[in-house]
Amino acid sequence: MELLLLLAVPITGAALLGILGAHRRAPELNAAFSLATLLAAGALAARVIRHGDLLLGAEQFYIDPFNVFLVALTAFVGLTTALFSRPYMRVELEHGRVTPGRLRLYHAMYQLFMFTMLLALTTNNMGLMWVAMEGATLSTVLLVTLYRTPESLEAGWKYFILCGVGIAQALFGTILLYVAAGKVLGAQGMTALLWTHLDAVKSQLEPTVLALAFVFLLIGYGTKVGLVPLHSWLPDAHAEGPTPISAVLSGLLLNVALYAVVRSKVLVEGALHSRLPSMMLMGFGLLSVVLASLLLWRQRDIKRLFAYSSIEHMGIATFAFGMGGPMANFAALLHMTVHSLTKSSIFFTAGHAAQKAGTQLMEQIRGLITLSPTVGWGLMLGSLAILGVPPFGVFASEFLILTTAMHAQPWATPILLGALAVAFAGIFSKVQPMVFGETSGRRLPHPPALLPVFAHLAIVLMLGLYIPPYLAEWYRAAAHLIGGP
Amino acid sequence: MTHLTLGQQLLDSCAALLLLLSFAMLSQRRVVTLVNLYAVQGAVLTAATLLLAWRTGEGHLYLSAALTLGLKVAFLPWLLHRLIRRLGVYWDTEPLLNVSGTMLVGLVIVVFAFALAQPITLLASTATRSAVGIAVSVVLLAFLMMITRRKAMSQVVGFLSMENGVFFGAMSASYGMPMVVELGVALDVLVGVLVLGVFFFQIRERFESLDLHHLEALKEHE
Amino acid sequence: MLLVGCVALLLGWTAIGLAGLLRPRSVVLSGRVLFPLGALLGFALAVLAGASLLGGGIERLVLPLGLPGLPAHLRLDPLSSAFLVLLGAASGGISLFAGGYFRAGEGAAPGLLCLQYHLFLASMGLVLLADDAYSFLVAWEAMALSSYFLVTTQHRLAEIRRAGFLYLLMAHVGAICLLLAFGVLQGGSGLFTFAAMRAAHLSPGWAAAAFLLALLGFGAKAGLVPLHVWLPEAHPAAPSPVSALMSGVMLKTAVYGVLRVGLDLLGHPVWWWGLAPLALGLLTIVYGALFAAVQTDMKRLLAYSSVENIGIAFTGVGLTMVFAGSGMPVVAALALLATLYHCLNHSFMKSLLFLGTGAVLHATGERNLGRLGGLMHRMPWVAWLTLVGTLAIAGLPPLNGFVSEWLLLQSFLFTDGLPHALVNLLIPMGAALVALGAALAGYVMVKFYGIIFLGQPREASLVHAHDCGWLERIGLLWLALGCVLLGLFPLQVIGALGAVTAELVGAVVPQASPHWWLLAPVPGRPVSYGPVVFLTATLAVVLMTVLIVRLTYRQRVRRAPAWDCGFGALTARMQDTAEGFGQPIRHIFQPFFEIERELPAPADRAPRYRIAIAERIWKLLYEPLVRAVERLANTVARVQQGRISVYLLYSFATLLVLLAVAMAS
Amino acid sequence: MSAIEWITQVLEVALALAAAPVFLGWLNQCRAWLQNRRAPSLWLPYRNLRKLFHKEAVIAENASPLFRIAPYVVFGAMALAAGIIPSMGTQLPLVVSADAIALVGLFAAARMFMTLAAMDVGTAFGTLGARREMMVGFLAEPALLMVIFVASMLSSSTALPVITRNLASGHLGLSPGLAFSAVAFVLVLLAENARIPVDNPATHLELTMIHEAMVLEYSARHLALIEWAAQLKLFNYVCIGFALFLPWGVARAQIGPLGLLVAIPALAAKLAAAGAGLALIETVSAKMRVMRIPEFLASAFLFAVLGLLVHVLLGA
Repeated sequence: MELLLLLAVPITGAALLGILGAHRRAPELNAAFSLATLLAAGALAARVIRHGDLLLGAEQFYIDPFNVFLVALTAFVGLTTALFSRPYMRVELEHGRVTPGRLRLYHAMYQLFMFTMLLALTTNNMGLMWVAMEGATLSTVLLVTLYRTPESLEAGWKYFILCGVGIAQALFGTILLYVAAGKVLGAQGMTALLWTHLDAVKSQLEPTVLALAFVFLLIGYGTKVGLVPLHSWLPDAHAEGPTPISAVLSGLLLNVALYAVVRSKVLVEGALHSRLPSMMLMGFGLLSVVLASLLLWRQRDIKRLFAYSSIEHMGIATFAFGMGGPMANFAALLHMTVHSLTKSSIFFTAGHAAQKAGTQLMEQIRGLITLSPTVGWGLMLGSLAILGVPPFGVFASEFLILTTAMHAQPWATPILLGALAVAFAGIFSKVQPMVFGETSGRRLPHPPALLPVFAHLAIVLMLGLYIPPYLAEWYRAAAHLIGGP
Repeated sequence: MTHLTLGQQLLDSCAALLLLLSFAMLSQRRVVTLVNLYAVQGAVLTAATLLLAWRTGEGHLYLSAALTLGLKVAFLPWLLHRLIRRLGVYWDTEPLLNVSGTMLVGLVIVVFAFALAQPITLLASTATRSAVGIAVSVVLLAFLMMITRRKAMSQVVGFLSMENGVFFGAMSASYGMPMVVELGVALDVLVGVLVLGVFFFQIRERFESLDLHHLEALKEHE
Repeated sequence: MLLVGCVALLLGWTAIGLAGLLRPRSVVLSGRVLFPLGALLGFALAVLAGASLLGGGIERLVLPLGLPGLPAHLRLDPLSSAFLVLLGAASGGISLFAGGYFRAGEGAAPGLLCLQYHLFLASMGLVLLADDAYSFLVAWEAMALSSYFLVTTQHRLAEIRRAGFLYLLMAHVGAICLLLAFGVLQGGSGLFTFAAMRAAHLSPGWAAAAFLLALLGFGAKAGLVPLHVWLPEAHPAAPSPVSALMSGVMLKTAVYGVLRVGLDLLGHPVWWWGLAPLALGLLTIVYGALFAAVQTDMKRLLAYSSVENIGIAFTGVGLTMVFAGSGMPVVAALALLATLYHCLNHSFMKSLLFLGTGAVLHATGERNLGRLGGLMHRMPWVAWLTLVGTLAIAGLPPLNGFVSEWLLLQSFLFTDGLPHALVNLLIPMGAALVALGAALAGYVMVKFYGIIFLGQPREASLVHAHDCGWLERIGLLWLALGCVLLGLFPLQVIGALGAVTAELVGAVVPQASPHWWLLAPVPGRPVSYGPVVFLTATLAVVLMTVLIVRLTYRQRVRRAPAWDCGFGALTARMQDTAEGFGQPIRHIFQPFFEIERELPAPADRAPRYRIAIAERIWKLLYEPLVRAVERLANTVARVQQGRISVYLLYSFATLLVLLAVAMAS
Repeated sequence: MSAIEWITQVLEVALALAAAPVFLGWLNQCRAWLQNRRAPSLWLPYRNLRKLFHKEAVIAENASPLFRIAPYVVFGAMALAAGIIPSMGTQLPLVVSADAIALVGLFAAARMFMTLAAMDVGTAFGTLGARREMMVGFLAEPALLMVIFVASMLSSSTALPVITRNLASGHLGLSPGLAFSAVAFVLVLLAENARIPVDNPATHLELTMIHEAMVLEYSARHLALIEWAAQLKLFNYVCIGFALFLPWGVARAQIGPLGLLVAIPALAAKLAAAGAGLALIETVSAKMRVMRIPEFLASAFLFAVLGLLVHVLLGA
């Protein structure tokens, strides 16, 4: 019931907003649908907490601690982003950057995007997951090009082609998985793609085929995670679309993609009896962290800067999943959560800052703290949080990851240390002048929605100081599911 | 080596035909021809699916074949042709790597693909063992084609051809995917092409051309 | 019980800070109510911690905060008590001063400053109480963060933003090093409490790695050369009470950290670990003193002097570890005492000096020594109280600075008993460097005091300078009193610190003399120092001289214009400038400095002389580092070159490579 | 502590106060002889002091109280130092409270007050002198400390009487480390007491003067105190030299009137010799440029450190 609601609400919303999306009250409607989704997600989470794992819809849907927390997170950030986009998109409309028609597209696609992500998270069918992931790309590609600027078109094209090609590899990987499973499970048809069944027999699956399948899946979903060197579309797409979309792309879609990678890893590692997938994840993770933190130094566009920071943080999480084990998995899950909350809140403030300055170029954004103290403090605290400064939650996860790495993979720690230092210098040297100093900017016709920003930061702060026991249990259960050495 | 039945022989020739078509696409510079080749590829795929359906008696494969026929032989080529006419893009410019070079690389890739397919082939339950290698080849060759082309349209055809390869892989290795998934995949491809159509118009409206070199502004390196 | 009290006081600080937000623009609320209240809490903390120190017991507390499975562990043991006393006592004086110092209309709102300031205090307290890696690091970075915001109060100035950035960057890099150090210390147990780390058995290699990482992390915070570069930028940038707090208290938390890791968590140190802090400490002493001597900005001068003093503390830490590792616990205890004592002293005297410069800055708006002078007449309170700090930090008996240097030199005397031939040859050289540093400190302080307070005003506007308010005076008075008392009653202080040495090196320095006024800490050696007697004797002799001269002398004193060898009209421009006063040092130690001179030509109509001194370390270490990263970033940027074909090629190549790897394995 | 010890203590200070000017007079006399000049009276320093004490004091208008306090502090410090150095006996009550390091600290305190007072009026010469004085100080002070350190290591104590007693007992002989230290000490002595080749107390040339530049603004009783303090300082330094390198004759252990009877003539003899020696050094060497002083002192520091090294290498 909850699951049905969870999936039905956004798709109904998409349909309805497809018609009414240009209405004066459409932003509120959008937020209302997101709220309903969140309520459904909350109910589902409550049910999972009470009754444990759920298998629903003829085994097509499977809810366990791993995905239900992502579902809740997705619905929550979906709501806050919808709240943020309310004044933001109105300002864009008044500045003439979007037309009512495009606003309709935006609202409809926003809900559709939510639907695809929730579907990808909740489905038990690896094939269906692939379909949903591709759907997520398709629903957002036109949002990236919403402004129709040359840059946004270019970004959209790259997004579409690179993710499309990537995801095609994932399909091939899924097929290989199916082939391998068909041999064991015997049955033609449905069960051979169901994750629960695959998980049950994973140790009997043919290792070589699974290794190949994993490579295809990793390339496919890894492209969407933005793992270096498959990341090339990410900074473009995240920077050129409307800010709410940047927020959900960075905050949510990357998580969902990483979720898919991790699900695949669990299966494959179970079959392989070797650390190959782990090594690959660690390699990708490190490469992403290093490359992204170096590229942070060259950024001039505020959203592009934080897009690279997303690559870096996905790299850290991927590295942690690669290390495996209860502690690292726990930390990686925590990292996904706090990154998603922090990064979306940063995009909110960055969006407002860019609107105020009339540009996304950082050198022209100055003195936010004087112009609008809340936006300034939001950006400052958000950036510090994402840089892993305690007492914010990102620090908690990085603490666990680095200390675990120091024992489990000591060779990687100097690299991480260097990269984190470089990233800190890269981001903070650019954020500080934007927040401090003499100001330049204008007042906006609509007051910015900063509740989402501070709500996110408050949660991140809380997670740094205190993780509620049920949440910790949740993470632990999920970390146990993912397994590792 | 056991004696091959007629069905197997036919299937193998279908596979060989697919590979041949892939190479043809790799070398082809005329966009219209490229789309036609894609349509032919779709047709061969349909034939192969039908053959499999007939041999195994799997009902849902007929549906698959119908879907392939409708989508890949009829609708998509029609749509692409329409786009080509509307947008006026008939020729691709000189590819980034010359044809003979591309072919040579393609050859190496085919060898690699066959090596790769070895373990999968051992596992494949069907009688179409060599086909898996060809499916992998088709995917990788389409990839190569996308890399070497400069026009958005050719890249799209490459993308679609890659999807064909994946589909053929599914078919040859395990008689296709479950129906839900297959429908979903088809839907995605359809929506994807529609989105692309919209995209083309946006790009052309902005740049008055579909040449990809307009889309190289976002970068880190000056 | 005491621990609960301490935690309550830290929470009290936090509450005071938050109360500042009630009326953020109100100077009366923040300045006259909240800051003095914070000072009271500071004194209370000092009393509580002092009681714990004298009791010598250990208290533990676990709070349900932090990571799951790792609640916040707190622990009050002699070591943390000693540093808490330092924090409470020094911050009390500073807070009183700050109450009068922060005014409306200068940068950030007073209420916001009040919040940041008290959070800074509370986080420093938490650093000292934390008993697990996570809460330690959280407190550690909260400390850096709150002080960062305090440093950038005047964020409209580009140099202050730069200082803030540099500060936070170094702090963060240091924190990551610490994080890794704790990662090693946990020894794979996954337990991050300090108790678990004490119990963990590390292989020698890993233990050394942990210590070096910790040294790097704490050294970055302390300002150990070459990680000190942020310090002379950040300290002058901050408002003076904050500079005082950073220099006087925050730097000491780094010493605390090294002691905690090196002597407590790692258990028994290997003797050669001590060589690293020893060598770096000695280098830092000389380096800091030399650069202090050539500064022209009074707060920068003090900042470099802090670098020097941190060097002394780290030298002490190094000696302690060398002795402790060589099985000489009593001598190790002596060196440790010197370290702790020096930390305590420095927190008083450097706070006093920074606050003095704050008062000068407020009265004149000038930080540049070249535009000050003669303030003794206009600000007698500040001038005389600062004189106490000046003499103390120059290491003159019978003030406090001398006591710790005396103890340190005494422990150096034992180095020839070390069982390692080469080390035993080299370490006594360290004593020479310590002596050189102490002498240079005298040079620096004469320059500092003489140019600011003595002579004639170098600018006309200085005539309008006014003395500081009563709250500020109380704050200064307290700190000056601390300098005197710490100098006069070392025995009592050392007695209280005995619990710390017992905890860390397992020995107490015996008191060889039965007298309360005589410090005779060196076992088996007839060495003693009695500051009270010393002072009494000095005073007696001086008073007697005055008396005799007064009695015999009949002539009156006449005031006249300065003679100056009869050169006639004397102007303030004829006095030595800060640059001039630093000239001998510049000349003698030329290779140390990066000097940029602008000399006037002989025919110049408006001759101008300008000299800028920079640290070579920028050119030698940091700039190449930054350039290397930039070059690397540029190289890497080629990857992202805009063409979709190339991007596809990346994916393709990655796919092929991974497939090959998967097949091969 | 017996009364006799206290008497010795007071006697030491009194003797130093009395003998310091005459020692300077003696030095000047020797120098004059060596330079073929007619020597001034041995008592000239006394007459000078007396003259100064009876003049009217003129103080600059903008001088602060620090300016007036400084002479007393400096004089007091030097007088106290005379009480710490075992020039006649080693059983000094005050010494328990102040060892050699404190002695160096005391000298530093005097120097610091002197330089601060010199900067107080704000004249060009005052600050110039202060700067040069500190330059000499920061190099000479560690050298002196190192010299003392070597001796301290030999006797495992930084208390001067202990060192003297130890050395005087003779069982150590002349350690090679001490030889280096002695050289260093002589250099330090010359520099610290404004003697040629570092400074020339007889001239007022702005290019070279150090000590004189600092005291230009002083007159009458203040100047008298400062001059007297300077003479005391020289006396003290020479006595430190005796304590460290020529400890013979100093009354050791159970001190009695008899001990003093030996000690005083011994001291007088040593002083006479030292005065002559210093005069010789001053005669044969020339005043050097100010900027050469650091090199001179650096070599002193180096000698001292070398002494330490030699001691550790050979002595331990």
